[in-house]
Amino acid sequence: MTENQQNVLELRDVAVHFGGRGGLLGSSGVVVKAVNGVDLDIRKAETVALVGESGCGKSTLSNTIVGLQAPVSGSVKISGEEVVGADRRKLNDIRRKVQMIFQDPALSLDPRSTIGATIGEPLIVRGIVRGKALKERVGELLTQVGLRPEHADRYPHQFSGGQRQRVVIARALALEPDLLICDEPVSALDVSVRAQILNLLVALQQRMGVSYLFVSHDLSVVRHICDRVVVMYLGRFVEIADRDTFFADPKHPYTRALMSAVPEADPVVQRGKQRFILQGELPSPANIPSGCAFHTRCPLATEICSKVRPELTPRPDGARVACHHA
Amino acid sequence: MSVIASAHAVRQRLRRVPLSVIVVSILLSVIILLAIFAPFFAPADPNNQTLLARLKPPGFSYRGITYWLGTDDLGRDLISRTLYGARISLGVAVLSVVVSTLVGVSLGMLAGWFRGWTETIIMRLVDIMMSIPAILLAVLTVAVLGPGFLKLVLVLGLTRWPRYTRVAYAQTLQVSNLPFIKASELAGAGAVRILFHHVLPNIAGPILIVATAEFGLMILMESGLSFLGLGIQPPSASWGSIMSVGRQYLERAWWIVAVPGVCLFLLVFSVNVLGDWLRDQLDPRSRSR
Amino acid sequence: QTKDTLTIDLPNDAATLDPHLQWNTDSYTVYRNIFDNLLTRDTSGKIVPQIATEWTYDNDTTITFKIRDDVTFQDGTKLTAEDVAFSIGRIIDPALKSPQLSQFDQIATAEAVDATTVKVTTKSAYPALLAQLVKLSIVPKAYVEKVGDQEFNLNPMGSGPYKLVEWQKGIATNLEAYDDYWRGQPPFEKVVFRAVPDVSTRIADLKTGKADLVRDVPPDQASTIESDSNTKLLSGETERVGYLYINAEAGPTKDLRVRQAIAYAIDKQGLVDALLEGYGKAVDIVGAEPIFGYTEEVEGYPYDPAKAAELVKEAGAEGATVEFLTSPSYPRALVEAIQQMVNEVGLNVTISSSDQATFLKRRQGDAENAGGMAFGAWSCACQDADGIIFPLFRSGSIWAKYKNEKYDALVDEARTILDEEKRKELYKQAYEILREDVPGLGLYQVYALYGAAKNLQWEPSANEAMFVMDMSWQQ
Amino acid sequence: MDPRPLLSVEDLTIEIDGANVVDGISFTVAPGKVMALVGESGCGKSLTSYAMLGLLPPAARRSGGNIRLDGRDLTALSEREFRKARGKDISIIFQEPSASLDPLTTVGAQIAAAYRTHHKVSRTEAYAKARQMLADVGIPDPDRRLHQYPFELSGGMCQRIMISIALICSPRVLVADEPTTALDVTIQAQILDLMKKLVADRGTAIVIITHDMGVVADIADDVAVMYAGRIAEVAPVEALFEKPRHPYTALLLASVPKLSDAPKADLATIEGRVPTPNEFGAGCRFADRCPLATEKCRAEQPPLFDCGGGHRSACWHIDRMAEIREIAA
Amino acid sequence: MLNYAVQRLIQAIVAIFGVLTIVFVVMHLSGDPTLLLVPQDASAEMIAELRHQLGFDRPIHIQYLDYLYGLTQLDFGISVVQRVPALDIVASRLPYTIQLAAGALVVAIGIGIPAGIVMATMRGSAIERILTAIVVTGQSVPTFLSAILLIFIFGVTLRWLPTSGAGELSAMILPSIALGALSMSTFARMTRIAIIDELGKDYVRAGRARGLSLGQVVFRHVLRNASIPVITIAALEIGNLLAGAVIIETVFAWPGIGQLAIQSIQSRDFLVVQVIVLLISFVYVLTSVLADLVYVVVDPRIRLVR
Ligand SMILES: Nc1ncnc2c1ncn2[C@@H]1O[C@H](COP(=O)(O)OP(=O)(O)OP(=O)(O)O)[C@@H](O)[C@H]1O
Ligand SMILES: Nc1ncnc2c1ncn2[C@@H]1O[C@H](COP(=O)(O)OP(=O)(O)OP(=O)(O)O)[C@@H](O)[C@H]1O
Ligand SMILES: [Mg+2]
Ligand SMILES: [Mg+2]
Repeated sequence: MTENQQNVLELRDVAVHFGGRGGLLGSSGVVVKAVNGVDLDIRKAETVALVGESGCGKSTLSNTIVGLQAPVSGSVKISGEEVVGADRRKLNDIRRKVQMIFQDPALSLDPRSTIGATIGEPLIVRGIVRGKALKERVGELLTQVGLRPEHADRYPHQFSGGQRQRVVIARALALEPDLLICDEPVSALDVSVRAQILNLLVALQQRMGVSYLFVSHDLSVVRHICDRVVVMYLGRFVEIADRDTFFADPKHPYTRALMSAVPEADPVVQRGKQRFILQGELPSPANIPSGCAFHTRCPLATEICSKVRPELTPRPDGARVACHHA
Repeated sequence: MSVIASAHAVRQRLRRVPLSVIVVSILLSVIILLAIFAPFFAPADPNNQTLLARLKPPGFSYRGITYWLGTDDLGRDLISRTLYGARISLGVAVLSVVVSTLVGVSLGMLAGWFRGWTETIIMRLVDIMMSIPAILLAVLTVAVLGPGFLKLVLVLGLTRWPRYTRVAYAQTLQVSNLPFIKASELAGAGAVRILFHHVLPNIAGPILIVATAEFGLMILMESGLSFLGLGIQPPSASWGSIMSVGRQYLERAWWIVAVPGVCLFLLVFSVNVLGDWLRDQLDPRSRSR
Repeated sequence: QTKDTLTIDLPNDAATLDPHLQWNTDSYTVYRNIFDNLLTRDTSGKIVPQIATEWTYDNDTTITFKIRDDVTFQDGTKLTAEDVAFSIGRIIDPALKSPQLSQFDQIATAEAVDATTVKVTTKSAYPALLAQLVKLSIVPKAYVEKVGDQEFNLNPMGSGPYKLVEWQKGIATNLEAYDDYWRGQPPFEKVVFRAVPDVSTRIADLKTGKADLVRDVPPDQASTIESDSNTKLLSGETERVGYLYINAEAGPTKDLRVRQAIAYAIDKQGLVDALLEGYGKAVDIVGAEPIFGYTEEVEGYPYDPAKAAELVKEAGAEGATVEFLTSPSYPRALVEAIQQMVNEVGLNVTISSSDQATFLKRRQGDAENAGGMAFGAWSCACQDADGIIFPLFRSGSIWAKYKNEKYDALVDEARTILDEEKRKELYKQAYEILREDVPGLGLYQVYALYGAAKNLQWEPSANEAMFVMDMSWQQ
Repeated sequence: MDPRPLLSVEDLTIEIDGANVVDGISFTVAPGKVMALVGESGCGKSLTSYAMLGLLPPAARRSGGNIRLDGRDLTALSEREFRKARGKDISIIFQEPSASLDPLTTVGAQIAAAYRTHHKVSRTEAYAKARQMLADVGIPDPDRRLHQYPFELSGGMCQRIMISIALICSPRVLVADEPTTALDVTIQAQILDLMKKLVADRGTAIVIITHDMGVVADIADDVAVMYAGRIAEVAPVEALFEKPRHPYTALLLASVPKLSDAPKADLATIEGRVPTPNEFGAGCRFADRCPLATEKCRAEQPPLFDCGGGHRSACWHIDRMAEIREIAA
Repeated sequence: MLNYAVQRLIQAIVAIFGVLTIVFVVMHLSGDPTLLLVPQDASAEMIAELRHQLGFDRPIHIQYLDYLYGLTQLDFGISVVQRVPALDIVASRLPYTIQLAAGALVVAIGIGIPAGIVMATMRGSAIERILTAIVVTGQSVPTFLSAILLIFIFGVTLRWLPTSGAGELSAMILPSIALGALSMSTFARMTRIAIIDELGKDYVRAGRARGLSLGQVVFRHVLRNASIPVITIAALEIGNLLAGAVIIETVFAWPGIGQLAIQSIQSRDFLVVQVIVLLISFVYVLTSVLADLVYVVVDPRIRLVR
């Protein structure tokens, strides 16, 4: 966290909406506000975790960062270069610096391509290496993620889930990106395999200095791997804090609920825990409650919460929280 | 170990192939081989007429030639005609399926990938084509293009493509949302590469199923056109044209329809059984793991 | 056990029942039972009176008809010379857009002199006039003028033996006897003409008694009709001739030797025996016996494949591709058989089968694109050589892909004189030229085959007309 | 253990294509208790649950063992009799709640139909019962919900509906095959609480299948750890977490990140992968991956040794567990 | 809902207009009817004269605009062959076509769907094999052959049913079977596939888990879910049955649209063909709207938005 480090990612007031803008024959007219004005910086070799319930906009934000989804407003800069509004050529250049790992390794690999072809694809289409060199590079990448070069000729179905996720990581690393967006990279994996992948991600960061935006809802994983935590609720950030601060002293009521809901893998701790179970469910992002979006489920909610939307405000310990009552 | 394991897997998979599928595949191969090597198997020139030996029953001999499956209304050997007819029927069916697949799938993928205007135009065109009955369109087009093998293929191909477009379109929509396609995009692959390297192989299954269903239909369409006198040009014959001649002689010479009829049944049967099996294979639920 | 309804299966329904519009076989088969004609032919083919009782040539271009005075239309009004003159005038009026106009365009005027006399003038001497007038139906002037052309087509009314009860377009036409018919009580109470396009279905209808008479039975099917105890086969020699057109103006057949080779190559008798099962008679000229101008003096080409092959070789046309145009309307087997026969003498005949409209477009278009050969079965329903060889071979006619000035002169003359002996001689000479030049080759006289219920009595005529008036149940 | 278990699975063996995918597993559940079945993907947990309901897929066959419910051998029942038992004596809920409901029928109709399958009552009575059930599983505004379709409800809501359907005939055993895997953590907490409450109120015995050690720690009384179709270890939950007696369990627990771990430190992992059924050898199926493995492990299949206190483990080297804890740490 | 109606209307207009244009162009490229109308001995001038009178010598775009103008006046033109308004000709055939299509649909659905259900639920049984053979037969016998076989067996030999025509109800049976056979196969296959698809879904297992038998699950839940793909083909098949019956109608002398269509094409009776094509594409649009509405009834998830 030295001062002069450049940010690999800068998000400024990013908003992503779905639907609504259709013309004459447009769709239903309902606007889904998946992401609503978020700001975030990620430094080099930093891991930032993004947590939140299903449907709160985590994947949408991830897709926006890599340029798979256009925001309606705001700016996304990767290593200083603007993604929003970039043309195809430019976007392709920028994408060398940011890659993505998806949740389900089974769906992230083309079942009809050998993994060698899959890993080599970014190198081929960008004309970086060819022929024998390509083969070597693919072998290298496979070794890097703990597979063997001779695996290059196999098809995804010949691998286990954990191995497939390694292949996905190898492909993401092929272009030596500065930033890896990991959209729930381990939640589809078995417990024992999960550990392997987490170890791998940590090792790669230490070796290559790559930064991660790590999307997850498993707080124990988050605590293990990240430097900073961002909590998202209905398209907005409600709490941003360094890991230690975050886990020692969660401030937003939603964060606290989340923490108490995640079961600890220890019956003594788990059963002794003070439970704080949220009632109700996540409102639809097509119909976000007024004021603080969390007020419908918040045990601390008062009148002001339904009227005024709280801004992210810094706290003495460095955390920033969006709550009237925290 | 991996070699052993894969050999084992192959054996396992083969063991799971039902007997009917094996029988049917052999049957199909035999029909295809007979068609390809018709000149070797055919006992006589399929176009050689012997007017004095017309409409003779199976086993009839005339001037030292035995017509094992009888003769048609011009005294031509029915086995030979059926064998050569197989070439035409299969040829028309295969080629027209290929043509309609090429056209239909390309358009379907384009519509599904680019969406927007491309999608609107292509899919409305599909609607339009689908609402003109295929046989009428075929008759009209034959009238314009004229008859002949290649034109027939073209006509059938150009009237049937919308079916493939629909499937390819729906499948492309589905596949293009999968993470591996997004990953390719992130890798920097262009539309053409993604469509041909990633989308096409992954939508091939459902398209193959449509193609097997269409295959039999193409043979029927060709015979329908033959019946209307717009099919293959005489003296060449397809199974359809042999049957459409033979139907006049149901009472006098049943064998003329029976021989190609049985062949057609076996062919369509085989293709259907294979198609259904293929479908079940491609269904992820029926695959273990 | 005789029924009072006669059911006839035709390949198609009448396209129009207005007799002045259509001249296709199915239409006139139906409407000629509703209307009377000015003249008609007897079974031997001779032109005999019908509405006209007698006629005299005032000069080469004027002819006067005497009209019967005992004929009434089906609404009871009397048929007069007015109606006859109106009928002629109507068909030659361009406003009607009658496709038949060309058959009558030699007529200049027709006028009623008095109630029973009509005078017709032609533009020039026109020997075929009477033959053409056989095709003219007499329509009621008052009625047509009252209801208009369109309504008249839907609800026609004439003076014939049957009147229209119901026309289910495209399905069936139901007729009912006109009891006051001048030639006597019609033989059946009701007559139904059904449209049954498929010949196998027509035969099935006949066998099950759904139909009493069916038309267009192919020779191949004759035996199944004969062998059935409920049905019988009626066959009639017709004026129709099966012929082969050979393009004398383009392609390999432009060479006379090639055309002659084709003539030598074809085994007409073989075709008649095998494919027509004997229902036909080989001919040497493009014309059949019942026509005026038919001659046996012109020698035909014998079947001589060796000679044919030699001619092909001489012409250097071995393996030359000759396109054989055809359409589903022509017998496929015959076409294929001819193809093989011609191929055997060294030519390479390819069949191009397209639908009738396209076939006509090519066959009648310019010579370059009109194919090398085509089969045809020609009848002018006028029993006159003029109706055959003039349109087929006279240069300038749409069918002709042949030009011979001498020939043109002969047929031109023959159609403008009335002297029968002289005309016969001219046609004989014309046929000699055709034999020499082979722009076409007569193959056989067509026999019309009908399937009929066992107890139906009827004698088919040479012009293939189906007058219900001539039919009856056998007692 | 409880002298009179409500449900006992004895030596259950399930065969697919000639391989014993589930191989002689046994466990018991007492009334009002929660038994957790844990293990990696593909180890045979779901097959076991299907077998308990007599609903094995066509490819699978129970080739040995039996399942007793209150002493009655379910495997001996005819299909007809088994049908009567399903839903009434033993029920099941699945991982994907929304896929387990007929999308075209209102949830009320589905719950009522479930009741009417086993009780001869009028439609109105069944609906009343359904309404009551919805209230029991904590669905607000049950009257409105009764007339909604599954797609109108969230995943957590659907799972509650599934639980209503499973419990409406008051079965004595509820099998839950990964009931919360598809749900959000906040919703998962709600559902787990609901299940705990049901156990307490109705005395239903629950077999919960999961691979989430946190869920196990939260809800289970006893745990059976499965590995490659066999039971590796069975124990009361505290005992298992505190002192695992099988190397696999120990390593599994060690691979879950814990509070005590240093951040970004290496987690314990288990090298290799689970063997597929056709790779099963004669010995311990974990032998290939086990740091303690010896010749004996590879050659001979260990029985379930009783370690006292209801703790049983299928390992030849129970005495060397300290080594494992060393490795895991 | 309104949005849906507007969309459908625009789509329908586009589709029908497109069909009209395509058919118009193709028809006119294939020649005009003059040659077929004139007597065989007509001279070239006479033909040209008649062509001029009928207006076929005008440039195609003029004819097209002329035709479109007529349409805007709801004037579908007068058949040049029959000299009767084209609309009347088609209208007079419509009842027969509807009868036959309905008959065929009864055969297709009445046999096809139960057969598909049985084939899906009794996989591997002897009954399934027999049904498969029947279904394949339906798919592999050309209609011109099956039609004449039916006529020979049931008409000529057994004398049970009329051989042709459209008079009595019994005359409908054979053509309905002949026409329905192919659709029957399609329905059977689609139903089988749809049901097998559904049988693999979790709710089937869930249904059995609460004590229903497989049969009960199929009848209570699976059929309804499987009906959606079947409705889709049903909509497509209706359009096909209307004009797909060309050969059947010809063989059975059934005076429907199919027979009329082929005859009109062959005689280049343009205006009649246009009316037929217009009618069929209209029916096509109508059935697909109908199908949409049925989806909404069957499946509460589907809303009329697109
Ligand atoms: N293409 C789209 N069109 C319309 N709405 C969308 C689209 N993609 C996502 N949404 C909606 O946007 C909201 C945010 O979705 P997103 O996938 O970003 O959530 P998430 O936080 O990643 O959830 P999960 O944890 O389930 O992956 C959801 O309500 C979703 O339904
Ligand atoms: N229908 C089937 N046909 C063939 N094999 C099957 C079938 N169902 C399950 N299997 C195999 O049986 C084994 C056990 O499967 P099961 O579904 O019980 O695993 P699981 O423990 O429930 O896994 P998960 O945690 O992924 O749900 C697996 O190897 C699986 O491939
Ligand atoms: Mg997501
Ligand atoms: Mg499972």
